[in-house]
Parts: sequence; C-alpha cells; structure tokens
Amino acid sequence: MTNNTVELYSTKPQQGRIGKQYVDGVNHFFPSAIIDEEWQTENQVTITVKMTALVEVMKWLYYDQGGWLAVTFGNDERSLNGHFAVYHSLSMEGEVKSWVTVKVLVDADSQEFVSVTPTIPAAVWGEREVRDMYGLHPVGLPDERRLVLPDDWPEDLHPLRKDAMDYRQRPQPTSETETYQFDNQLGNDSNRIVPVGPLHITSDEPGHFRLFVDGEDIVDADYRMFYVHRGMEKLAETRMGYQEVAQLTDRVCGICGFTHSVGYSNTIENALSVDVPFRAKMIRTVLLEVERLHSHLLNIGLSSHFVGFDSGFMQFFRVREKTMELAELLTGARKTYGMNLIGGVRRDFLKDQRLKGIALVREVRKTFSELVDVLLATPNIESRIAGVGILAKDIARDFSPVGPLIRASGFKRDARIVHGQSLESYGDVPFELQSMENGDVQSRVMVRIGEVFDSLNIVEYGLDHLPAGAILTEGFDYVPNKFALGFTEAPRGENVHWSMTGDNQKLFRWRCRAATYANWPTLRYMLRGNTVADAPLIIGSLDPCYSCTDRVTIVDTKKKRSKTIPYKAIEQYSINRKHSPFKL
Amino acid sequence: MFKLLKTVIKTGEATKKYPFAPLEVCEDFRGKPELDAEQCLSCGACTRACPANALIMETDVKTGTRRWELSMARCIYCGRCEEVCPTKAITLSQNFELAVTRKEDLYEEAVFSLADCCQCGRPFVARKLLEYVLDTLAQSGVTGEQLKLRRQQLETCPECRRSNNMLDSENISHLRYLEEEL
Amino acid sequence: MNPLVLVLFALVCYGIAALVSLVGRKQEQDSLRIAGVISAFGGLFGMLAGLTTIVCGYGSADAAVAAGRVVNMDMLSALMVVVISIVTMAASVYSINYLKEYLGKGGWKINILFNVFAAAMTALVVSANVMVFIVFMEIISLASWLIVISDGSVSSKKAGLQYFIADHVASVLIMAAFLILALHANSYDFSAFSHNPVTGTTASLVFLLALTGFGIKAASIGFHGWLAKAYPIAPSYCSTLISCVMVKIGIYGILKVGVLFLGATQMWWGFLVLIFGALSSVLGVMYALAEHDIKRLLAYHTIENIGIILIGVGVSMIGIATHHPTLALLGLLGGLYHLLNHAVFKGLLCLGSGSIVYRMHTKDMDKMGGLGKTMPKTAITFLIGTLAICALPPLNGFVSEWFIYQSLFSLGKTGSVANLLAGPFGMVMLALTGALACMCFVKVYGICFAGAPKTEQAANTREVGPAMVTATSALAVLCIVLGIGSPWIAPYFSAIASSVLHIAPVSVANGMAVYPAVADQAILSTPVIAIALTLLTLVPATLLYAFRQRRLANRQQGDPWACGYQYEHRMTVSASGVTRPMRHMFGFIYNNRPQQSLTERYILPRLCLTTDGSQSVEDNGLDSRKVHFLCSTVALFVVLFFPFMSGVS
Amino acid sequence: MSPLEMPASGWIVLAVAQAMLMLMFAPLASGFSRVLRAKIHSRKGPGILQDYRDIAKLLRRQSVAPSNAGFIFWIMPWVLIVTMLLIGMALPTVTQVSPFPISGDIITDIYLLAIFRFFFALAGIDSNSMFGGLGSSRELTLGILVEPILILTIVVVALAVGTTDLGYISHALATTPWHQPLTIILAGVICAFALFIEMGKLPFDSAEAEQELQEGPVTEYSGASLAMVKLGLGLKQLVVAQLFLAIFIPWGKAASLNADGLFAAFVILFIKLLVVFLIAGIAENTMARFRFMKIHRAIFPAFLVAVLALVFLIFGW
Repeated sequence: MTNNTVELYSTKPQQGRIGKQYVDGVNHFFPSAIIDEEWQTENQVTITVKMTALVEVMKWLYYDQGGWLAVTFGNDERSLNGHFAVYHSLSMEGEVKSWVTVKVLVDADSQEFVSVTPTIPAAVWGEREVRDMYGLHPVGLPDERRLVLPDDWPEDLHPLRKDAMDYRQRPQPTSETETYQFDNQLGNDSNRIVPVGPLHITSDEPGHFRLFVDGEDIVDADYRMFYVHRGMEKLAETRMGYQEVAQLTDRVCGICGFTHSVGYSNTIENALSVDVPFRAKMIRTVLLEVERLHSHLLNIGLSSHFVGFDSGFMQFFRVREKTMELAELLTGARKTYGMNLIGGVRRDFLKDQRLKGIALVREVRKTFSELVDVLLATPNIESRIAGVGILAKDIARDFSPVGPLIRASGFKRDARIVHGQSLESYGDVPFELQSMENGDVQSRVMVRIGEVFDSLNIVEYGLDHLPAGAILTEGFDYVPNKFALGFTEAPRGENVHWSMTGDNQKLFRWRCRAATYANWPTLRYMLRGNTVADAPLIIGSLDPCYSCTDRVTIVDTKKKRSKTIPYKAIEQYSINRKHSPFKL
Repeated sequence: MFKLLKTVIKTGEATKKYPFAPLEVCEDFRGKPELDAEQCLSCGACTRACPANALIMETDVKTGTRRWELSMARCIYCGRCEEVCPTKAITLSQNFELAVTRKEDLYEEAVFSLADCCQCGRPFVARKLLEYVLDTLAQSGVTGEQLKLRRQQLETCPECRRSNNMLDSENISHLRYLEEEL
Repeated sequence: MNPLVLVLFALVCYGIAALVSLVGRKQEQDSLRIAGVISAFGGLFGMLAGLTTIVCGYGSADAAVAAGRVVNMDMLSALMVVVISIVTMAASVYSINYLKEYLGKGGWKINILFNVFAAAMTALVVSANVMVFIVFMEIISLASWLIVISDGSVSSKKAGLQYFIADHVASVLIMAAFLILALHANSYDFSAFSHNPVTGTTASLVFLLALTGFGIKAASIGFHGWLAKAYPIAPSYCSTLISCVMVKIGIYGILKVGVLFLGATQMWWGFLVLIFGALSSVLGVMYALAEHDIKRLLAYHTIENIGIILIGVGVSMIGIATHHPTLALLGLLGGLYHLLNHAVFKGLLCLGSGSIVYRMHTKDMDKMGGLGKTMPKTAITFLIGTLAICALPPLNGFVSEWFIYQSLFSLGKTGSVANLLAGPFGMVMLALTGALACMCFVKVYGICFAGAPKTEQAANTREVGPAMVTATSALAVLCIVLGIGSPWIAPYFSAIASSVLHIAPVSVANGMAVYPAVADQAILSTPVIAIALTLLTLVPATLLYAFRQRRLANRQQGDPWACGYQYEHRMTVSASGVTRPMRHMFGFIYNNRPQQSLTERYILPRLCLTTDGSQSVEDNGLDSRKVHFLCSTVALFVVLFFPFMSGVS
Repeated sequence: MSPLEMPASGWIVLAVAQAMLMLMFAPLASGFSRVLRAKIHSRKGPGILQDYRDIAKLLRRQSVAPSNAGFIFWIMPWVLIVTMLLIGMALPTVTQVSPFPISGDIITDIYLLAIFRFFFALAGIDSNSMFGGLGSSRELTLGILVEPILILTIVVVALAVGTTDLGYISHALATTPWHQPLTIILAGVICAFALFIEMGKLPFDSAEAEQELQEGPVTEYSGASLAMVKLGLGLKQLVVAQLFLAIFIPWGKAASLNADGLFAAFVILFIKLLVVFLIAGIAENTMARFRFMKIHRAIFPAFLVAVLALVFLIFGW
C-alpha cells in the first residue's frame, strides 16, 4: 500500500483538516474500527479505535503510511468516561505531514490492553511505563521487567492512577537489593561484564550500562536508567497551576529545558486555540536555536573528549561559552531561561541585546568553523569515529529514534522541517535539513556540525528580523478536559508533550517525552560488535540526556519477534486471539 | 595539528582566574533577588507569584510583625517576583555567588511592623501599606474630614469592621436601599 | 668415582622404585611413598654423576678412548643426565604426595612407568652405540605412550595414538639417518661416526633426516601437535618428564648428529635450525596464548622454549660452519644453559600447575582465581617460575636468553649479509617471544592465582602436601640460584660447549659478572642486579617513612569499583579476554592455523572414529584392541627396522 | 673500548645520585606536561609544582585495596620504582659512558622494562577490576607490539658500533664519526616512536586510557600506593626519554668525573629533556587516542621502517 492508494479512496481533503486522509484510510481499510474522531488543531487528530483493531491500525499507519511513533502513554480517565486510556501518538511523515494519535480505551476491570510492541518495537518503553505507572497489563509485551519504578517499589502501587497516592507519599522499600535482571541476548555466561556508569569517568550520570564483552569486543549491552525519577508528571498534575508548570518544564532538562517549556506551552495553546504573537514565536525560535547551539557544541566537545582529544574538548567549550553568554544576554540566565508563559514569552529582546547577539553569533561562527577544521584534521579522529556505533536503517525504522541520531542514519526527520508550519516561526527562517547516510558516530558528529551552522544562521536571522508586536497573549479561559500535543525539535531530537486540562486550574494529565527516551532503545544495537573503547563514544553520540525524562532503561525486542515472547505471554495472547482478530 | 596550535597561540588564555578574579555577567542577569525593604509594602504579590514557593510571608500577631522570607535554596531565579512587585522593591541582582557554609544563611528575611487596629488594638496590616494607601488617597485629592473618616475605616481591622457593620443599625435594616430609593 | 657407576646406581634406584611399586601394590600408599623416595635418590645419583663429570672435566678427555664402548659419559651427556635427574628428582619427591590422587586407580602402574621412563632417558643419553640408543628410545616411546593413555579415556587414546604415530615416524627418520651414518662408518659406535663424518649431499640428507626426526621428538613447531594433546592428559609428575626432559632428547639428538657426527659443515644447516627455532619460539608462545587450559598452555610453552634453545644451537652451528669458534661457543653456551634452565623452571611450572589441578580437578583457568590466597606457597613458587620463563632479570631464564641474545648479536657483528640479517632477526623473534611470554604468564598467574576466586571450588582449595611444596620450592630456589649464580655457573657451560665443539675454553665470567666472551660487547651481573634491586627498595621505603605522619595503615576492604553499581564476579577479565586484542591483531597467524593434525585427518578416520569425541565411541570406534594392535605392529616394525636394514645392506 | 667491568665507587655514587635525581625530578617532568597541556587547552591550569603537591598529599593518605586483591597489588608500586631506578642508574645521562654498566646492557634494560610491565599488568588483574584487567591486557599487547621494534632499532645502532652496552653505544656515537648516518637517523626516528609509545602518553596511553578504562590497572590504587604508582610512572617517562637521549642525542656529556663537566652536562641534559617533553607534550595534546583494536596498524608499519633501517645498515649507508 502506498500513499497513492490512499488518495484513491480518500474523500476530498477538508479545509483545515491536514491528515484527514489517514483517518479516511483507517475507515476504508478497517471499517468500523474508529469509535471516535477528535480534531485538536488543523493537523492533530485523535482517533479512538477498538482494541481489537489497534495493532492493525497502528501497523498500517506506522509502516504503510510513514508514521513514526512519537509517544505512548496512559491516562486514568475513569472520572471522565469510566475507562483507562492508552494513547499512541504518531508523527505522520508520509506525503502529508500531520499528527495522528491513536487512542484505545482500557477496561477499568480487566485492565489489559493489547501490546503493539511485537509489531512496532518503538512502543516498548511507553507500554512498560504504562504498566508501571497505571498497572495496566500490556498483553503480548515480551519484556516483563519494570521500567520506571525502582526494584524496591511496592508491587501494586501505581503512582499515576488518580486514586493511588499523594505525590508526597514515600512507600516503604520492599527489597534491600537490586533485583533487575540484565539481559545478554547474544552472548553467554562466559562473557565478562564491563560496567559503565552511574559513576564512570565519561558517564557520570544516573544510568547503569553493562557491556557483555569477549575481551574488548562488545557482544551485547544492557542498561538501566530511572534512578532519580523525579515524578514531575505527578507533581504537575497535583500541585501546580498551568503557568507554574511552564517553569517546571524548564527544569525537565538542564540543557534543553527551553524546548520542553515551549513544548508544554504549545500543548495548552493548541488545546485552547490560543494565538501566540509572531514576535513571541520568533523569540521562542531564536532561543530554541541558542539552546541547540550550546547543546551541540557540548556534544561535539564531548566527542573529542571521549576519543582522548581533550584539547578539542576544551576548545569547543571555549566557543560554547560564547553561546552561553548569548543566552545570558538574551534571557538573563545561562540556562533554564524561564521565558515561557502560556500565550507567549515574558521578556522581550531589546535593540541593544539584538545587536550584541548578532555580533556574538558572528564571532561564534568564525571560531567554530576554525575548530571544525582543526577537529577534522586531527590525527586518529576519523579512525575513531568512522564506522563506529552504526545504527542500521531497519533498527532505526523500527524504533522511531529522533534527532541527529536518525538523521545520521539517512532518514529526513526533523520536526522543524516536517512540522515546521505548525512549530513556532520555523516556517519563516532559512535552513536546511542535515542528514547523512552512514549511521555511524562520524555521521552524527557531522550532522551536529551542520546544525550548528544552521542554528547560527537562524539566530542571526531571527534577531535581525524580529517581527514587531506584542510578546504575550493574555486573557483566555481555561476549558476543562481539552487536550493536544505540543512538540519541538530539541537538540537531541523531537520532544513531545501532551497535556489535558483539568477542572481545578490544574492539569489533568501531562505527558512529557524527551528526545533521549526515544533514542535509548536503539543503543544496544549500536554497541553490538564494537569495542569497549568505543562504548563511551557511542553512548555519547546519542547525546544522551538522563535527567530529561529520567526515564531510561532497555528496550529489547529482538528482531526475531516470535522467539522472544515468553510462553506466558503467548498463552495469554492466544486466549485473547479467540476474542479478537488482531495479529502479530 | 598545526591549525590547533595556531588557534591555541591566537587564543592565549581563555579562562579567568575565578574565584580569585571577578567574573562579569550581563547587565540583565537574573541573580539573587534583592529586597529593598524600604520600598516594600509587604503586599504579598511576590509570594503569590513565586512558582517555587521560595517566598513566603507570615504574620506574627504576638509581636505585631509580618515577616517576608526568601529561601535561596528554593529560588529558581525566574524573576516573577520582580515582575509583579508594585513598588519595584524586588530586583534580581547580578549576584550569583550564593554558596553558604551554614544552611541558615540561605534564608533572607525582612520584618515589617504592623499597624494596630484602632478598636481592638490587635495588629492587622502592615503599617507601611496603610501609610501608602493613605498617602495615595491624600494625593488623589481626598482631604479633611473625608480623609479622617477613611483613615479611621482603614485603621480598623476586618474583624472589627465586620462587627461594626453588624452593630450598625443602618446596615442591618434590609429596607435600607428601599428607603434610600424612596 | 666413575660417573658411569653413579649413573648405574641411579638406574638401579629407578629399577628398585619400580619394583617396590609393583610388589607393594597391595599397600599402595606406603609403597608409592617409598618408591618416590628411592627414585629421588636415583635422581640424586644421576645428578652427582653429571655434576662430577662437568666439574671435574672428566668426560672431555677420554672421548676418544671411549670408542667401542656401549656407554659413554661426555660433557653433553653429563649435562643431559643432570637435567634429567634434577627433574626426575623433583618429580619423584612431588609424587610422594601427588600419587594419593591415583590410589586405587592404577597409581602403581603409573609409577612403574615413570621410573622406567626416567631410567630409559638416563640410559639413552649415556649410550654410545646406535643399537643401545634405539632400544632405549623405543622404551621411552612405549613408556611415555602408556603413561599418556593410562587414564583410559577416549581423548587420551586419541592423543596417545597421535603421539605414538608421530613418535614412531620420528624414530624411523632418525634410524634412517643413523643407518646412513652407520653404513658410512661401518660401525654402530657413535665415536666412529664422529671420526668418519659423512660429507656433501649425504651429510645434508642425514642432517635433514635427523633434524626432522629429532624435531618431532623435540616437538618443535610444525611437529608439535602430539605434545599439546598428550601432555595435558598424562599425570602431572609424569608429564613434567615428557615436557621438560623428553623433548630435550630431541635437542640432544640434533646436537649429536648435527655437531658431533656431521661437524656442522654446511652453513645453511645452522640457518635452518635458527629459523626453525625462531619460528618455534614465536608460534609456540602464540598458540599458548590462545589456550585457557593451563596444561595445554604449558605444553605450548615447551615448544617455545625448545625454539629458543634451537636458536642458540643454530647460532652455534653457523659459528662452526663459518669458523667463528667464539660465536659457536656463545650460541651453544646459551642454548645449553637454556636447556637446563628450561628444565628447571618448566619443571617448576608443570609441577605447580599439577598442584593446582590436584586441588581444582579442572584445567580450565577460568574456573580458578584467588589461589594465591588459598595456596600461598604454590603461588610464590609458581610466580618465581613465571618470572623465570618470562626471562625477567635476575632469574635463570634471563641469563640464558641473554647469552643467546649476545650470540645473535655477535652473529650480526661477523659481517656477512646473511649473518647481518639472521642476527637481528633472531633477536627480534626472541624479543617478541619474551613479550608474548610475558603476556601469557601474566594471564596464567593473574587468572589462576590473583584476584578473586571465580568458582566455589577455587575458594575452597587449600595448600598441597609438604612433598609437593618441597619439590616446587626446590626448583624455585634452583631458578634463583641458576640466575643469580650465573657468574659461577656460566664457565661450566662454557666448558661443556667448548668440549662439544672441541675448542679451547673461553672465559665468559669475571668476578661477579658474565660477558659474552668479548668483554667490551656487554656485561651482565645478576648478583649485582639482585643486590641493587634489593637495596633500591630502600628508596620507596624511605619515601613512605618520611610521609608516614598520621597515615593510617593499609586497608583491604570492599569490592573493586564497578562504577557505583553492585560488583559481580563476572566483572573481571577472563583467560581468553586478556589475550583477545593480541589474537585479533595477529589474526593472520591464528586464522591460518591448521584445525586438525595429520593423524586426526588421515589415521583416526581409518579407525572408524567419529571426530566429535563422544563417549559412545568407546564401544564401536576406537576400541583398545585395535589401537594396541596397531601400536605394537608399529613398534615391532621400528625395533626390527634397523637390524633388518643394516643386515640387508 | 676497554673491557666492561664492575664500576668503581665514584661511578656508583654518580649512578645512585642520578637515579635519585631522576626520582626527584619525575614530578617536575609530569608537572611540566600538565602545564603544557593546560596551555594547549587555552586554560590557566595548575602550577608546574602541582604534581609534587599531589604526590605529597597522597603519600600521607591511607592505601585501600579491594578485599580480594593479593600481594601483587601491594608490591607493584615498589617493583615499579625499583626497576626504573635501576635503569636510571645505568643510563649515561651526564657522562659519556654508563656509570653503572652492570644494568646498562640494552637487553637487560629492555627486560627490566618488561619487569615493570609484568607487574603492572599483573596488578591490574589482581585488583579484580574489569578496567584493571582490560588495561593489563592492553599494556601487554602494547609490549608485544613495541618490544620487537625497540630491540630492532637499538640493535641496528648497536651493530653499527659493535657493542650492546648503552654507555659504549652512547660514547661511540658521540665521539666517533658516524659511518652509517642514514641508518642511525632512521633507527633513531623509529626508536623515538617506540619509546614514545613506551612512555604511555596519548595517543598510545591505551592501558591507562582515562575515558575508556578509567586508568586501567591504576584504577584501584589509592593513597600512598597511588602516589608511588604516579611517581613510578613519571619516573618511567623520564627514564624512557633519557634512554632515547643516551643513544641518539649523545652529545654534551662529561668525559670524566669532574664537577664542572658534570654540571655543564646536567644543564645540557635539562635542556634536552625540556625539548623532548615539549615535543611529547605537543604530540599528546594534538591527537586523539588510537582506537586500541586498530593500534597495530600504526605500529606494524613502524616495524617495517625499522627493518628498512637494518637494510640500510647492511648496505652501510
């Protein structure tokens, strides 16, 4: 099935309904699968489908229509419609670019839903998290391990259920030791283990990786994250007002906090149809790019550090400092800009700041291009990064990774381009999509280098062409139970937020999926076949952000799906099969 | 290799001898919030706006004071307090060197004396706020008796005022408006 | 006393020991202990015999007189006797405790074979007659073969068969060489061979036959397959004899034929031996690196050391052929010194590994670990052995390798293009061997003795019995003595070498130092190095003392750093892990390694043996009758071959 | 050349003194490397004496070892320092001939370096740490790759002069005209390369690679033991650098034992070392670390060039 066939059956595209084809296509191929269809914005639609059709609909949208799974999450809607709900948001990047969210209602008694992971591996983390947080059982999900909750968390306490717990509650630990089972899929017990992190010299972050090695060669790798889960989603839903959450989202990440803040603000703005002034949009765009600048410079610097080229590391950090200065100049803070309010931004760019900013951008561009020459001419750099940590295209397609990672593997995914018209001012600024074909660390570094130049251009353009007008829209009303997606292209890739407003001046549900959350699952495949010496570099080439989601562990759907599903799951699966026509 | 050396020689030393030498920050840098207690009316707008609950206000009836407290441990330097302050009493300074050796030093506070109720004698409102309102009234052209009356009204605590109203027969009569109209 | 009488005493002792084992098989434990002591005395007598010969210079004078005698003790034989006796003595003492393992499992049979084996080797090196030589050679073959197959398993039968066939092919080649010599000299006496050396192409033919034959016996590269298979299977104290002594018979034979009988007239013989030795040493140690079975690993190290000895012999032969007596002497000196040293440190390592296997009941190094804590004495002695085999100064391995280095250097100095190439080539190969051996033994010691126990079994080991410790300790002491005492020992080797080469002795030692005949070329004084190293420890000691104020005492606690995560026992390197990068880099050597030996390819299939080695094979395939029949046919053929052939001629 | 023999007492005093001086100046050399590193990083960095302060501080601290480590772990720092000192004693640093020729034979020296390598690697495995173990494996692999080159290049020069004694090689190269200049220069270049690897600096610091193995075998060391290891590794760099200087840059040394000559030689040596460490420092800071599993591709060609040096020798160039 190609996009052409879609056009054959599709009704005339409706005005202001971008992506209507996909809904029509689902109706055409899976008649009566759709229970409900809701449009949030002109390019965001949520379809509620029957559980029995979920896998097929998802498969059609994902593999046949060029969909990429952006986020999978649960929601406790028992107070609204008596059910739990599981959402799979797809970024449709076929011929028509739009967002389709597939929703299934989960029976509040059986609490089971059909796992799409065996078909679309990208959903594995989302579904595991739904299991942890809502206690809903994904039938057919091969991985029985916890994702987010720690090993010593009580078995039947699911924090995000509305009736579960207060956000301040700290249950008694149920076990003394770590019980997490690490999984060596390709090797055996004769493989030795190299631990990397949480306190490794290049990976001093709350994540634990273990490399199963034969000598120096990595046979397989497994990892676990979520050691400092901050419970932000719970916090936002129970304690904070809408505007405070904008400040909270700034702190999701220490590096790309602003993109989260914009993403969150967009969800509410989309849900309530708030028009953001053009000037505010451009200010947001500029700051998003400033963030990308310092993030990419950090990562390029770290790549030098990981291969032992510390001089490069220090030099890139010297340039990065200029971009930090730029941020300080424009926002008053080096990081965590705290600029966003729902409806716009709090602080304007003054003439003087803009001039100084442009001068800084030019300085950075000059120094950076010098340093790129230095880096590429440095002995051994190429042999260290070329051909290392390859992310194969099929893995990339299956797991929906984002950012430079997927662009380096030859896919042209960049929310700024793909969904540019509905993302701040990206439709108006000049830049190109950077992508490479090889999928190795070198490609990722080169993509980042290209993006740094793009960002510099955008920042300069934005500061130069800042539209006149207000910077904040005020005086709109919060309507309960409206929801929408918000998304931004963070330095590490697309950050996706989803919010549903509540009836008490608080959010009913806020879901934040940071870029790295989508990227971690592919790491194991990139590490395989490389050596211990490459591991820090490969992990680093993801530009991983641990705090971003604070939600990272392994995803491990093997490629040979039929082999990996445990017997029990198959059993359950076949029981379900009696009642439902879904297929693997 | 040589390019790098060239860059290095051109750059010289990029680091500063901080903390032994000062570190400049931008003009609009959002550092530690400083309260100008002289300006502050202790109206409490900042405490309501603070997303991080770093600012609190407490009224101590016994001593007749109101305490404004800023916890640097909670402050996120967003500057919301600065934005909402009616008298520009809070400004975000350029000071970012906030490490302290004792936890208590993380707190900043200002104490404002309260005005006593002219009837019951209990403290109920910040003196400066009261003065500010009266001054504003005076400047807006309210004079003489009127001002005196307003002063008396304003110096009465809400409780007393409520009981006054209850006792005031004019207010009790439900026919008051009807009578006026007639 | 005539050393030959002492040799006789030694043989008698071995005989008695064998007899005691046989007679006392009902009280196996006691009789085996007594037998062990008696064989040890046999070793002592042998050693005395050799030492008196060497120290008194007894053998060299009457070499000519010896014509017509069946036995003779020249300097070379004396050295061989010493080597055999030292190892036998250590192994006998070791067996006192060790054989407990084999009580009721045919320990007495093994011990009989052991003594026969030792006796035959001792007798062989003093024999001066082809017939005697061949008979003893055949006894050695049979005894060692029986030892190899003593445990009765299929793999041992396979290994035994391979060994038997390889060994007898060698015997045939050797006999062919002897046949030519005997025909030419018209006598079976060795002395006649050296008086009437064959010349020209015939000489080269003889040399090649002998080199191949003895090369197989010496397990040099290309002909090494049997050793790596047979050695690990035999009981440790017997396999010590196989790997430390029996292979030396091969060297002895090459020397005998090449130098004594043929006079090393052709220069290319020397180059051949040199290159052969260099390849043996490098490839031997490379193959060793790939092993994680401690016994097989040691077997490959034997191949390496045989190679090193051959390098010395090769240099010596080039020296003779090019009329550089000093060079010839230096090479031979180094080679013979290494021959003794190898016997000592390798004996130590074999017995040490035997001790480990005795406690662990596995040869897989990955199952060991932490034995340094539970078997401290074995660990220390083993460490000394590893240091010696890695040729680290000031131990014995270094001294002999140093002499070989110096001989190679002198070879380079002699000027011709070939020598200029061969000298540095040999040195590079030696250096490579040294570095590889270093890795290999770091791996062995590190994985077995250092670190944490990797299995329950390893954690529960304890020190082996006093006799075993005594045997290994004695050899360890000998390693140190032969190293540090080099200025006093090297002159004797110079004497042996000069007697073999029939040149005037050359001074190689001066006071506490040795030098390679030419005093401005180099100087080495192991005693001074030892003293200096000891005294220099004062420096760090002083440093630590100077900064001692309020420093707490050293502490041992907790797990190694696992990046903040819980440590697991699998977070250490494995035996194959250590060498993995090396095997990757030298992949061209490992990848082109033949997967099967010739025997496996051509002979075992004929015996309807499935190669997967499953247990069912016992019933239908390799049945013992077939094997025994085959072996006895071959043996008979070999023994009768010589008289028959000579008779025909 | 006169026959080599036991040195007289005056020479022994000089030998011991120079070894002690090397030990004393080892932190200065590593401190200098750190200063240079900071400069290339465009940062201020610590003072040149920082390593003295570090080592002095560490020496006052307790040593802790993992519970399963054996005695090898404890003796390694000692072995490290002692063997390096012994080589240090033998180097003809300020005199034309070796003050302690007993350990001044090149073969002895290379094997003394091997002692260090043996114990360093063994301690890595003994510490039980995965990083230590991998570091050991790398150290040994590097040894395998480097030792043949080292031997070959030095032997080529030694053959040109006819002795393997370091002092005599140095003396001959300093005082007699070079008959095979091309050979010696080529050998010198390759030898410098091999010794640079031996120094354990980037891009060849695979065994102690910080980012990859958290300093490999050194991972588990702490306190006084760590101080000794640091001191020993610093000493090793100094010794290795001087080994190169002794053979290939042999000029400017005292012909006999007199104070003036020794002092002048000392000053010249200091300058030579400064240059060596400057070059080494620039090299280590302007390159990325070799990918360890491909490191042989960098080293094998060097070996071939060393063979070329041998060919030159044969042709007498």
